Order: sequence, then structure tokens, then C-alpha cells
Amino acid sequence: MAEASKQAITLIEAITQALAWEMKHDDSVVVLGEDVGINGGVFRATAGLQQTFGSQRVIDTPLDETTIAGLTVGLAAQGMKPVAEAQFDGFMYPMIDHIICHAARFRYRTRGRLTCPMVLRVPWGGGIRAPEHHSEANESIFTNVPGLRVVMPSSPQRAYGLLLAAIRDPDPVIFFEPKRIYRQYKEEVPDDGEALPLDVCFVLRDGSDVTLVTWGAQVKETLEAAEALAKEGISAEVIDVATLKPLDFDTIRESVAKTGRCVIVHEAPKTAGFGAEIAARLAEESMFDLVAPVERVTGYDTHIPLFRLEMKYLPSVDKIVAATKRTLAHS
Amino acid sequence: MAEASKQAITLIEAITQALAWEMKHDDSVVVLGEDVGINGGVFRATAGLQQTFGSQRVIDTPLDETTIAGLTVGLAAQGMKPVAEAQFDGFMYPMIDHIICHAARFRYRTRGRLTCPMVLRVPWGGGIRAPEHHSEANESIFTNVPGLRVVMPSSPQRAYGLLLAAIRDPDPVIFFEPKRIYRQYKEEVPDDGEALPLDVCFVLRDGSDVTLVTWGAQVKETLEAAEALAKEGISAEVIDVATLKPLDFDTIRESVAKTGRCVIVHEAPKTAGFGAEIAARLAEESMFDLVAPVERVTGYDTHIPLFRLEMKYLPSVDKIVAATKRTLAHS
Amino acid sequence: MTTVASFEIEYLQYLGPDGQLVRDDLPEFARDGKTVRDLFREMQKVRAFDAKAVALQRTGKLGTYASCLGHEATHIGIGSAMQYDDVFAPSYREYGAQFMRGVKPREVLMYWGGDERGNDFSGPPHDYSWCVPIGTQNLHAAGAALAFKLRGEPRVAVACVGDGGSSKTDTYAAINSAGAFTLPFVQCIINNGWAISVPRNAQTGAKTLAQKGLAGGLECLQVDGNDIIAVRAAMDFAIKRARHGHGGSCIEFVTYRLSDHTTADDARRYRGEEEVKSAWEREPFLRLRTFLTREGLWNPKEEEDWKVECNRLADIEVNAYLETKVQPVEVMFDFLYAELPHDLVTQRADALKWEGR
Amino acid sequence: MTTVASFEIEYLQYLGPDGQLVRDDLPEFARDGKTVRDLFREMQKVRAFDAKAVALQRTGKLGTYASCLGHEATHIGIGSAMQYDDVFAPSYREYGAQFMRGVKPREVLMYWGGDERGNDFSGPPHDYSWCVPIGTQNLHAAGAALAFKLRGEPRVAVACVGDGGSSKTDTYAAINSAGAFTLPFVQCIINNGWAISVPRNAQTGAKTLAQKGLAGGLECLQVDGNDIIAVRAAMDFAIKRARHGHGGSCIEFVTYRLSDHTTADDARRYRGEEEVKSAWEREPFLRLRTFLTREGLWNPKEEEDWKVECNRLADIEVNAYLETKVQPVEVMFDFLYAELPHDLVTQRADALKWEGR
Ligand SMILES: Cc1ncc(C[n+]2csc(CCOP(=O)(O)OP(=O)(O)O)c2C)c(N)n1
Ligand SMILES: Cc1ncc(C[n+]2csc(CCOP(=O)(O)OP(=O)(O)O)c2C)c(N)n1
Ligand SMILES: [Mg+2]
Ligand SMILES: [Mg+2]
Repeated sequence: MAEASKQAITLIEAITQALAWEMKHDDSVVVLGEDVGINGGVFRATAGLQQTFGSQRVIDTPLDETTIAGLTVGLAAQGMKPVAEAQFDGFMYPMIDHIICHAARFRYRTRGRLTCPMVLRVPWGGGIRAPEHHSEANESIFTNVPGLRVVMPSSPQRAYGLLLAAIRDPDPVIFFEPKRIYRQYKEEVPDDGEALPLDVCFVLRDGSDVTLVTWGAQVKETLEAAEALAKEGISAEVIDVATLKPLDFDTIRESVAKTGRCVIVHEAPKTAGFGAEIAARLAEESMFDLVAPVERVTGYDTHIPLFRLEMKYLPSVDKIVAATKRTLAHS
Repeated sequence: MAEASKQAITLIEAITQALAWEMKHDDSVVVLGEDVGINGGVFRATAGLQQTFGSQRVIDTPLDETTIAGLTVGLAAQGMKPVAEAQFDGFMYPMIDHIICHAARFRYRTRGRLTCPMVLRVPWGGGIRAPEHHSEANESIFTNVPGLRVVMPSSPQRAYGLLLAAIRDPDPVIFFEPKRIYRQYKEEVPDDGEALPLDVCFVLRDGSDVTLVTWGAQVKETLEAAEALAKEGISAEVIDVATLKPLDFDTIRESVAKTGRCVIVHEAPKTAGFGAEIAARLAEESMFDLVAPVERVTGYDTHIPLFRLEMKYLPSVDKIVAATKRTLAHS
Repeated sequence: MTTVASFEIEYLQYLGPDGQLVRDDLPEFARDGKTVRDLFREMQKVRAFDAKAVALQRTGKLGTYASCLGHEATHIGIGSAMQYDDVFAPSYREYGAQFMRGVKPREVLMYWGGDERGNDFSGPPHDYSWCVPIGTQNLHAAGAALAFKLRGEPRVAVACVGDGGSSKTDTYAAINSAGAFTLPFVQCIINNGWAISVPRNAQTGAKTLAQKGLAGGLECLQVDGNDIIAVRAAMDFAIKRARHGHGGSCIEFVTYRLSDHTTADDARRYRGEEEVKSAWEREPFLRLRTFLTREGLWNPKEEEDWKVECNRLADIEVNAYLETKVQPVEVMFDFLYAELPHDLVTQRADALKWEGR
Repeated sequence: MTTVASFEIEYLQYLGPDGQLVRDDLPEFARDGKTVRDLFREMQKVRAFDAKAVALQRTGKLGTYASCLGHEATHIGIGSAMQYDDVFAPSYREYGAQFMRGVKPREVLMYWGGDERGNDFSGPPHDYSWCVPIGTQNLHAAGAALAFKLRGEPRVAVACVGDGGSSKTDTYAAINSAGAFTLPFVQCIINNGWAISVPRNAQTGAKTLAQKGLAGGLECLQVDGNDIIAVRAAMDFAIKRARHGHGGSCIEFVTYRLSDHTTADDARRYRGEEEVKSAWEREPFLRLRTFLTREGLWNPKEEEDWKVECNRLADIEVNAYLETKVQPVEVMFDFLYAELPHDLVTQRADALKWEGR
């Protein structure tokens, strides 16, 4: 392991590394889902784990998401730390009942007697030319649900640190993994068991003219847009929200207080996407700091198309740059 | 029927009246759900319908919401116009998979070959001293889903007209019924089969100082707050959004252009509630009209408590008045 | 054709409605009539409590309440067969089973009285609380059973669901998981004839509800749920199998809901008086009185005294409930996460402000 | 104990893997060998198409594709037993059944090629399209069956799900609804041994998947899914029952997935070569060749010619697919609602703007 940590790894490998670390150090951690065992998951997130930890710790379930969610809640309530996998974002809907009615409520309902320290890992989002229902950006559904944490890393290091934190957190965490960037680039991720905080945004780039707020796979396009804007002399601050719920709005507010402009970028449909919450908070708390209307660059209010058209649906560098320039028309 | 229409009726009676009208005039309309038959629904929304239209038109299902949702989608795809009932808001979660993955997509997926003209009626919201899971305000989940309509009436007349429109609409409609005001007051509702439009907000009260935007049961408190404010010489415009998705933002924008202030009131948790979308649009489109920060008066970001505490959770007239006054501190 | 699988669903009953034994192989525990008498007494305690709870609701001192009238043999039988370390997952009306496990009647009242503290009850801390979304508890019990299996603990998870709830997909998921993982799990299906207004036959085309278990390869059995001896014997059998690693069972207990569904319901809208009247002839107390009287273990005087005692005990609980102060408003926030997230600090303060604090 | 219900699951097979008849009561349709030969030809068409589709994916001209290699007898048998007015609800690999109903191979390719127009296919307009969320289609078929029943139409709904999908709660819901409402519904469970990497035995403790139907009171049958005569006979039986108002059936077809799960999968990670090798000895073509040759209805020359023809037909389809132009961007909006809502006008214009239109 010490060896491995010297090598640069991808986001998906960082997920595997975090799972392996925590399983090694905490016997109560078990992984369950469809094909997570010998197959190592359809994205290879659990590759090798069953071989290392055995089929009592890495459990292939029957093919039913209700089953996975309900068993996970039960395991968590009874002293285990289950890390369940939804094979794709589009298959997690049957899990919602157990997540909203139970996982998010056990502590509240029983005044702390029963709790639900579970993690649900969900490969998330579009752009990989996959079949229908394999490309959903449905995080906003969960951000209105009290009692949950909603987390989405956007780099190998943040994937490692945030997943460790999610597993250790005593409350339920929905952990979205942007599958489009699973293998986008490699980064050195020390396998040191260091978790990251679950309630701060990451400022990925400092800037003074505009604040670009995003999360997940769009961090890529947003950073590229900031780079392009820099070439034109525009200084963009880039914030990766990463922990959507509970939200660290302080970081965003402070940035906007400095820049006076905000462009929010996300892949989900615009209306009632989580970008709405950030824009709403700006309308409440940053009105007098803003010199330009807030802009949202998002998926359209339609289903992400099958793959021949999907890139026309997703936010692009061009769209981000254009929106940013619109905010710069104001001063 | 002609007789009945002269009498003032409650919101729940208006629902029954709309169902009966449409079942009489359209043979393809069927009602299904738990206890909708001889029992007439736990809220009596379907009272008398099975007696009138028979058990082929008013169908008690096995106790399973997945079943209800899936059968409803199938019925709708095959030429029926099913109106399904979720017995309570808190029990609709197992329906989400069929709603999101299928009802909202059939037309899109098949390029119009198969469609899903269904209505899902959901008694919605808190404040009736009911047991756990009987008081949820979960509308925002559905407002991020393309292909759906989300509707919530707040008076007997609007309940009648909007339900007729929902049943006649060729696409799936989630129809939330604010159960706290099911029997709040009576109003004359002519049984004339006249539907209301599904994409306009209702301006319930004209005003010039501030725009109060709300929907569902909170329309009651919001109108009361407007009344109280009027006594202090403050003129509040009150908008009942009623058709949340697709949203008629024009009406809201125009009102705020006039008043310069906006208070959004809803029962759901604040973060990522549908109020966020309205505030976000204001931040995008009405920045230069607003003289004061937007305010949201909402449920807290926690579960609605069991009933001994639930009124402390819900927005109140006092809270709406206080928020409104905060906006008036700016000019 | 070749037969590749065959199944039989048996019906277990020891004591007929008339109090006569219908078979002569009484289980060990029942041969000592005193055990049966003790169970009978517990059943009476529940019935006394239940009547008080309904009365409380009628006088506006309790929210909606789900009565257990008629289910006492099933509930006490299930609860009495379990050990403390086992996990119980009730639906919402199995008070009898919960009382056997240490839950206090006042806690039941708190729950239906709109106070979450009822869920932080005196029963085993690992037991689940009442579960309103029908059937979901079955999977939490199966999850518990999976935890026991993974940790090698000789514990058993028992879940209850109704005839209506047997249609719920979660019930199938629990049954299927129990079979797939050979879990120490008992799925009790308490068939009381009705799911609010929907009769048993409208739920499914299956001849018995016990056979739902065949879909997951479980041991299946139908039991007279008004015969406490049969209930207890069936549970002993299923729990023993489970505890010894032989896997799950699905047991249908046939009983009858003598009350309205809840206090918010009016059963006269949808079911005939005749049916209810005849159900009263099969209810669980009658036959036990006959049986125990014949054994010389019960008499009208004893019954009178015990009733007085049951009422006294119930009153103590009712009073304790009525004296419970409302929780302070900040509990909304303080039990949401292990630690209050920074993002909620302002909202919590706002809630306190509206309390003048 | 009294037995209150008993069940037997039968296994239906006419033609053994070696091509010998294992029973002498051949169904009517099979006595005329020509019908069987025609079905065999259809099976060959599918296999030729399937190979082309996999090759297309390998050369980057198709997205992820789910092969039907090995399932041809089950698929063709199911499709051939249905009438046009019946409703078919496939999972995602039953192309054979769909071809029998008029769906064109090019439409299959369009779907997997990332073009929604594949779902607007040439098959019956009331048929469902491919369904990715496993098992959900079963309930849509049950809903169709309910519509037929309510309208008094003599139509039948047939749904297919895999061995993995038999664990899905929706499958139970469909089975239970069919029983509760006595629906004209056939639940086909196509057991091909694997759900991606999870073997059949990990899905459930049930001895057969056919017995899943017992949970809803359906007629249950297990069938050799590699024997087209058995498949067709079983479907004829179940469809006839359904059409005459006698209710639903649950039929398990035992076959084998000879391919990877999809082109995105590598089955060598999780299953042994031996197993696959032995499955090739039971596959559906071998036995039919033997049978038809014996009947004098098939010979190597005929096979050679037919293969050429199948490839020619497949190539036409592949070319038609490859020539399909991409849809204009506004389809995202124009097929969302019956009419474009006012709220989407700006977004639609924005999408066009980015196209320079
Ligand atoms: C998921 C869900 N749907 C609907 C309800 C409303 N509801 C409460 S009890 C009940 C009937 C339950 O019947 P059954 O399972 O037979 O149990 P019983 O009440 O007879 O004990 C219904 C429909 C619910 N609580 N949960
Ligand atoms: C609800 C859902 N969960 C997971 C998946 C991912 N998935 C696609 S196919 C498959 C296995 C299906 O196995 P089986 O039902 O046996 O059908 P087969 O592919 O063998 O025909 C899985 C898990 C899915 N499509 N839908
Ligand atoms: Mg019942
Ligand atoms: Mg399979």
C-alpha cells in the first residue's frame, strides 16, 4: 500500500484505495451492491476487494435496488458501516424510499437511539456515450432531504479524502461519483487515511472578477473556461462545492463579495437544480454585493438525450465563457 | 349535478366533483389506489365514485405504491386516463422510479409513439396532527424532473379547474392536494367542466409594496399576512404559483418589477425547496428591479416533527409579516 | 412432464375456537398450563391498555391510534418467543409483542401522541420503532439478520407485516434476501382480514399468504393466529431454525381486526356486521378461558381481579403519558445529525427566537 | 397438520440437447415440421444480426450492445406465439421476439447507437420499447393487461425479465397484480444463468424461478428455453389461458447467455470456460439441426444458402442504420410535452443558437 501511494492514480482508483484503506482499518465496513464482488463493479471501483477481504465483506446482492437500500439501512442501524453501490444514477430511484423515510430519519425519529451511518456510492452524470438511464444528474432531489449529506468529488485526491470522511461520518451520505472523469487524469493520492472535511467548498482557483461555482464533472469545463478567460485578462475564481449538503455557503458568499459576479455551472436540468439554491442564497444574502445578475449554465430542462446528442445537452466551456462575459457586461 | 353546483363546497369536495365530471364525460378515465373504492379514500376524495361508476372504473389496488405507479403508467400508455391516488405524501417515494424513468419519458423516449397521460393525486403537507410520514412537503423533488407537470391548488375552485385540466392534459401530472385546507372553507364551484390553464400563476391580491409568492396550504397564511400588513399600510401582492412546473415566471417577474420586493413562502424545507428556483430566477432576471434581498419563509431544513411540535416548524403569519417587514427596511 | 419442485403449505392449530384441542401433540411449553396462563394474562394486559388508548383518542388526548383488538394471541405469542438480543421490527400495532420485550405502554402513547421520544423506548435498544411506510421494516430486519450472519452472532430478526403489507414489494425483497443469503429471519404476515377497507382477497391471487415465502425459498407455514399455543409453537420452530443457521421462514398468522383500522377509520363503511360478529366467536380470549378453566388454572374471580390490576397498570401509564412535557423546539435540529452542521446554526437560532429564547 | 395448499412446478421439454424427442405428445404446431423449420430460420436470422451488431460495436460504430447469443429459441418462441394486438414488454435483448412482431434490426441498432428514433419502431405501436431499469416493464405490461380487462378486449400482455430481474420488486408487483386482478398476463422469466457477474443461485433461495409466480397465485411452469418446441408450446398454453380470462402465468425459460453480458462486459472475469463450453453443447441450434435433418427438412446446403441470405439481410439493415443522420437538437424539447411549454421557449432557442441556427 505504501508503495502504491507514490503512484499517480485516477479518480476511480482513488475510490478503490479509500474503500480498501477503510475496510482494512474498520472491520464493520462492508461493501454491497450488484456485481461488486468478483467482477469488481461495472466501473471497477471495488476491483480486488472481494479477493482481499472475502465475500463476507464484499457482498453481491440480488438484483434489486429496494433490497440494497433496505438491507443497507438495516446493516447500518445494527452496528455495521455499509457502503452500498447503486450501479448507475438512473437505477437509484427505488432506493429513495428507504433513504428519505428511514436512513435520513433514524436518528431523528428515535432521538438518537438508532442511527444510520451508511454511504451510498452512485456513479453519476453523462458524457460517456452510455445507454439510457446511465447518465442522470439527479443530485438535487437529495438536497431537499433533511438528515442527509450529499457529496460529490471532482478529483482523485478529493475522491479519496471525501469518501473516507463519508464512511466515517455517523450519518447517511449520498456519494455521487462523476463517472465522466473517473479516468480523466491521474494525481498522486497518498494512501494515508486522511479524510477531508464534509462541509467546506474547495476554492480551486483564485480570481477577482467573477466567481464560477460548480461541482462534479463540470469542474473540468469550468477550470478550462477560467483558463480561457484568463487569456482574455478576466480573472475567475473557481469553487468546487463538493459537499452540496449541508452547504458551505460562507465560502461562496465571501467570494462573491469580492468578485461581485457569479456563474453557477451544473449538469442537471436548470429548474430546481441545486444551482437554484446557490442563486437563491445569493439573492438573499449577496444582493448588495452583486453587480451583475447571477447566471446559471446547466443542462436544459429536458432529459439528457441518448448519446448522439448528449454533448449538446451538457454545459460546455463555450457556454460558460459566454455566460461569464454576460456578467462582465455589468459593473 | 346541476343542483349540486349551486352549493358551496370544500376543496376536497371540489376534487370529487371534478373526478365525477370527468369520469362521466370520458370513459377512459379510471381511478385507482388504496381504499379509493367503497371506502371513498381515506380523505373521502373518491366518495361515492365506485357506487356511481362501478368497480371497473374505481379500482382498489393491492397495498403497494410501486404497483400503483407501474400499473398507472401501463394503463396510460395503453389508452386509458388513469387518476391514481397516493394515500399520503410520505408514501409516494416508491412511485418515483416509475414517474421519473417512465411516466416522464415515454413521449420523449419513443418520439411520441407512446405517451403517459396520467394524474397522480397526492394529499400533501402538514398541520393536521397526523402520524409520521403523513405530513410531507416533497414537491420540489418533482420540479427538477423534465417531462412532468407539478400542480397544487389552494382553493375549491382552483382544485376543480386544475384537476380537470390535469386529467385532460396529454402528459403526466403530479397533483398535490394541500390536505390541511381540504375542509378549510367552502366556495361555490360551478360543475360546468371548465378547466383552468396549467401554466399560469394566480394573482390573488394586488399590491404595490411587496410580492408574496406561495402555493398550497400556505396561501392561507400568506393572505392573512397580507391582510395584517394592509392594516399597517403595506400593500402586498399575493401570487399563488399553483402550477409549479412548468413555471409561469412571467407573472412573478412582472409583479416584482412593480413592487421591487419578494417574499417566498413554502412549507417544504428551505434548502433546495422550490422557493429556491423562484429566488434564483429573480437573481437572474430581476436583479435590477429588486430593492431588497429576497426572503424565504419556509419549513426548516429538518424533518417536520411529530404533531406536538409541527406548528413550530411550519411558516406562520407572524413569520411572513416579519420577513416582509425586513424587505421593507430597504428602499 | 417432470416435476422439478413441489410444496405444501400446512396449517397449524392446537386450540379450536371452542377451546378444544384439535391435536394431541401439545408443544412442551404448553404442557405446563401455567405458561399458557401467563401468556393469557399478558394478553389481557394488552387488551386493557388498548381500550384506554382508544378512549384517550376519543377524548382528544391522543392522536390517531391503531388498535390491536383481536390480535393479542399473535402479538404476545411472537414477542414471547423472542430473546432480548434478537431484533424485532414491528409494523405499528404489535404492542403486545413489544411489551414482552420491555417497551412501556406510555411509550406507545407518546408515539401516537405526537412525541418522538416514544421511539426512544425501554425495549431493547436495537429494536426498530414503529414503521409507518408499510413493509419497509421487513428489509431493515433482513439487514439486521445479515449483520448477525456476517458477525456470526446467534441472533434472529423478526419482522411483522399485515395482509395488506404482504403485497408490498419490500416484503418480497425481504423474503428473497432471506432466502438468497440464508438469513436468520422470520417474516410474520399477520393476516387480520383487512387492510383498512381492502379485504384480504383483493390483495393477491395467492391461496395463502404463507406461500409468499416460496418466492424466496423460505420455510412457509400458516397458523391460527387466535390460538396462542399455535402461534408460540410456530415462532419457536422458526426462531430455532433461524438461530441454528438453517435460514428464514415466512409465517402467516390468521387472525381478525376486531376494531376499526385506526381511530381515524370507520369500518362500518366497508364491512358487514355479520362478519365482525362471527369473528368475535373465534377471538383469542374465549378459547383460552375455556382451556384454562378446564385445566383448573383460571376462574371468573381471578379474571375479575386481574382485570382490575390491568386497568390499574394501564392508568399509571396513561398518567405518565399525560404528564409528559412537550419537547423544546431545538430538538428538531439537535437530533438531525450527530453534530449540528454549520449551515443549520442560523435556522436553529431562528426557531429559538420565535420561542422568545 | 392440515395441508391448506400444495403446488408442483413442472418442467417442459420436448427436444433434448441431442435432438431426440423426450416425449411423444408433440404439440399440434410441431407435428408439421415445416413450422419448426420456419422458426429455425428466424433463429438464424437473429444470430446473424447479433454477430453483425457485436462487430459494429467493436469497430466503434455502435454504443454498448447486449447480445442475444444463445437465447434465440426462447426469443423466437415467445414472439411467434403472440398476436399483433397483444402487447410485448421486452427487457433489452429479446430482439428475436421483436423481429417476429415487425421491429426492424436497424431500429435495434439505432437504439443502441444512441438515437431515440429506434424506439419509434415498426413493430406494433402499442408495444413497449426496450427497458433499461430492470423489471419495471413487467408492471407496464400488467397495466396493459389491466386496460385490456377493463375494456373487455381479448388481448394478452407478455413481459420478459431475466433471472436477475426476477429478484426485482417490480417483478413481484406485476405477478401479484396479475393474480389479484386475474389479468391476461404472461410473465416470462428468461433464466440465462447470469445477471452480469452474479450467478442465478445468488439471486434467490427459490429452487425454481417459475415458483415466483406462486406468490401471486399464477400458473407456474419451468421450460427448457433452448427447445423451441417447448417454448412455443408453453407460450401457446399461457397465452390461451390469458386470452380466455383464466388469468396469468409465470414461465421460467432455462437458457444460457453464451456471450458477455454486453459489449462493455468481460465475462472471463467471473465465469469459467468449462461452463460456457458445456453450455454450447445445449444451445438451441444443434438440436434443431438434428431434428430437422432427421425429418428431411434441413441439410447443410440449405443452411449455407440461408446463412448467406441472413447476412445479406443484416447488411441491408446495418447500412440503413449507418446512414441515419443525427437528429436536430430541438428534438430534446419537441418530444418532451405534447406542446412546448412557454417556460421552455428560451431554452429551446438557446440550444438552437449554439447550433448557429
Ligand atoms: C407505504 C404505505 N402505503 C400506505 C399506507 C397507509 N396505510 C396505513 S395502514 C394501511 C393498511 C395496512 O393493512 P395491513 O398491512 O393488512 O395491516 P393492518 O393495518 O391490517 O394491521 C394503509 C394502506 C402506509 N402506511 N404506508
Ligand atoms: C434497476 C437496474 N439496476 C441495475 C441495472 C444494471 N444492469 C443491467 S443488466 C443487469 C443484469 C441483468 O440480469 P438478468 O436480469 O439476468 O438479465 P440478462 O441481462 O441476463 O438478460 C444489470 C444489473 C439496470 N439496468 N437496472
Ligand atoms: Mg390487515
Ligand atoms: Mg440473466
